[in-house]
Amino acid sequence: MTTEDRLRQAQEALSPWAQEADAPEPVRLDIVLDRSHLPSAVAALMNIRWGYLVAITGLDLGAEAKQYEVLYHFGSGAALLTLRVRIAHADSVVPSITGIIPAASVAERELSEMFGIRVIGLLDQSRLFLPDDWPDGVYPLRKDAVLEK
Amino acid sequence: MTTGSVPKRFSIPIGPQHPALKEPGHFDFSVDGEVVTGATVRLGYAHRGIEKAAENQNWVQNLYLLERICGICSHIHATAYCLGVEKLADVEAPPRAQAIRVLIAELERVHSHLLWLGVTAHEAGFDTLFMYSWRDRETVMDILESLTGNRVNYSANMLGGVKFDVTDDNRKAIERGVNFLETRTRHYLNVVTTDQVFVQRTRGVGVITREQAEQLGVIGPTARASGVLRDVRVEAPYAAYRDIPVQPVIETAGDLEARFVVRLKELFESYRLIRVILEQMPPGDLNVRMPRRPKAGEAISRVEAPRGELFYFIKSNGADNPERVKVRTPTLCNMASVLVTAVGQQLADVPMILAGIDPCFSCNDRAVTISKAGDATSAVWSWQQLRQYSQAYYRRRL
Amino acid sequence: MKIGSMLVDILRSLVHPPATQIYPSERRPAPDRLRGKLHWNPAQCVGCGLCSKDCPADAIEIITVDKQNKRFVMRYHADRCTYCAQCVKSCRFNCLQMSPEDWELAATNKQAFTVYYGDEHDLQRLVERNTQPDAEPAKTG
Amino acid sequence: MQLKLADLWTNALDQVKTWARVNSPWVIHFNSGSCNGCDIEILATLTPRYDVERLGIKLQGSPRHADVLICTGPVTRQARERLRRIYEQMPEPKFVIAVGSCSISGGAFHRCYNVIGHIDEVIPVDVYVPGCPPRPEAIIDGVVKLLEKLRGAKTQSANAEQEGEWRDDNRG
Repeated sequence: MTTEDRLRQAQEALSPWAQEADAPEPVRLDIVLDRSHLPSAVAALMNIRWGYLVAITGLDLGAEAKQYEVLYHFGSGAALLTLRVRIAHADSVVPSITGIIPAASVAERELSEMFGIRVIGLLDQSRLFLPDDWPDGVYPLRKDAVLEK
Repeated sequence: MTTGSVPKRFSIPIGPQHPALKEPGHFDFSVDGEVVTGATVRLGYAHRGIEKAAENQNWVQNLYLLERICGICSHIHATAYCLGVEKLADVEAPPRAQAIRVLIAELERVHSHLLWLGVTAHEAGFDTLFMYSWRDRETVMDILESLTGNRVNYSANMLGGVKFDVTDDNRKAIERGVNFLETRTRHYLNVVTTDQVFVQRTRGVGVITREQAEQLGVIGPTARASGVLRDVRVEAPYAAYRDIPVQPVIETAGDLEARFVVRLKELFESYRLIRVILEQMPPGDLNVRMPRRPKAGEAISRVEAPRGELFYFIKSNGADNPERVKVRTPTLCNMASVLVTAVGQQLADVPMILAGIDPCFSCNDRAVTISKAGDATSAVWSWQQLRQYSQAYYRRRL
Repeated sequence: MKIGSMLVDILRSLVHPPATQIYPSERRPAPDRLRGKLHWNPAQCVGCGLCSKDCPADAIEIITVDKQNKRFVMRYHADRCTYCAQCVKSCRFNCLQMSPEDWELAATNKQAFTVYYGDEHDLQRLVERNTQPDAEPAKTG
Repeated sequence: MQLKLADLWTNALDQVKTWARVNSPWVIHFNSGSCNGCDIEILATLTPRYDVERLGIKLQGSPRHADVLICTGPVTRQARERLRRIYEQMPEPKFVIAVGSCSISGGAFHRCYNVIGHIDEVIPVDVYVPGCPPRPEAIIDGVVKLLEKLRGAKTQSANAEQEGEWRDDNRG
């Protein structure tokens, strides 16, 4: 199966939920979703056995946009699919996908620790790699984080 | 501890300073007798906050910061970053630079796999193999030092190319070294697959089945030992791999022995690649001019580190500093597999299983907790019974 | 299946010369490209400061002694340096070099790591300026 | 006369102690957040090419058995307490070698939020070995410099004095 076929297959599988689709590079496909559709979209991908979860990236879009963006990268061969979910600063909650991909728990815990995004349905919310004496409520990768040495 | 009743389960904490691994990590194994029933790990001792620091310095400085995420696979981190930034800036490094990048990446893979071979043999109590493999590893360290100017953290990359050329002297030294290492690697492959004492520690231990590997998202040599082809060099070639195809090495057993075999066989592939690159080294410049501020945009670059796929997501807003650099290291994907496969295994095998994925905490600086309750029945045994059981057990194992 | 497959190595090592280098008593020359301590040649420097700007560890400070006559002094921190040679590449006037000789830098105190490079006359002027109480502080950049 | 004999005896004992210490320093290694580069170079010094055991140096697993603590890496917030605890567990007299630029000054990591500083802000350091990472030879050079220092000084008291000094420094 060529890379184009794989991407087409993914696009078809995700078409019920895709709000926008974009191909920034020939091997890449970005699909914007609403967060409520995320678990069903991921389940659809897994049902057709499309690749594996490569990483989850969090982005802080800054004080003007007042939004976070969570990127779920899936890889299958050379094809790279990114599911993009935008959430407001004030309502920073995403559903967990650990019910579908258990290995995602690490990445989701990292996301919630670094950005303070609440992941609903994530069982283990304990501290991952920030120190034990790290102050509560400080999320280092937020753009407005005040970090003292 | 209460007297009168024997506690059902012991918890054995190990680390962060521990004699076996040279990196800090805290493990907690709950055991039932000698069988592991649960495993948790707390990392973060080496968490430095590199992703945030990268947002506060310029693109050139970041190259060296990111290179120092991991001292063992430093070059591949720098390569992933360079490829990403070059993509953002719409610049492509000249073919000769791409070839040199791949040459050093393969030399680094040789050094990393030999290092791993020694460390894992040491975990098994096979110090002879540890010492000999590290003696031979010095060959590739010498090559890297004379080629790049440093034994570790080569700083060979710069944005837009590489810093130095491969001279005829280098070429000869590399050829000599690779020939020597090839015969040694053949010998080590023979040792790890035939030495009875060693095979008993590896065959059938820590098995990750193909299904498990796919489900857990295992990558790199660990996945390839379980029959899952995940190799960026093969699937999505980058740099000079586009011109020099890589033959993937796959094993299906999924146990520790298969992981040894995969890594050692990969060494032969690396030697072949090194020879081909030296033969087909394209002429031309070593670097091109890079703008100091890449255009705004997002780039993803994936490369194959010695431990598996390395993933970089870089976002630029056209300023002096990057907007966001996300690094996903291979150990993060593989760590979950250790904690799952350790359950049900002998405690004595756990260090081997852990070392089997070639973990790198500096890379990782994240943590995983997976606990699974064991279902081993508990009973109070007399000393005699315990002795008989253990003797029978080890006879069964042999 | 066999036992002792590395026995041959061990026996062979008995007759081979040792692999060990007896370092402190015998010093093997380092490769030419080795990146040791940084050296600075003030003759060509125009004070653009690109070296200190690109340094990932803030190991280089260019101190302006006399802006008109382009007199500079460089303060180098060997303990911060990551020995990456980016400064050598960034410098367009080839003022910087990493010495393959100076790599045994271990010291028992940290003062030894701060090194001043520059013309003797400029260094003298810098010292004078720093000892005068009302002098403006040395500008870096 | 008796007093003098006792003095002689202590002097001789001191000399024997120094001799033993200089000829066989046992080391322990702790990584407090380093990139691994220095760690593998320290490991390389133990392997056949450099073989520091010929100098009587032995790598120990437990801090209780060690004379010299070799530290690598900047100190991360999470590792600070552990580093201090390992240092406290070592028996007197104890010595510390900081290996790598980032262990001396933070190096490339000086901008990272979780790096709270360098080794000598947490425990006193006797020898600094810069480099990123230093070559195994340079690490051996650092150890040799420490041994020279030991040979020259009456170790126990000198160490105590130095520690006092260090504490004063920190207060100021």
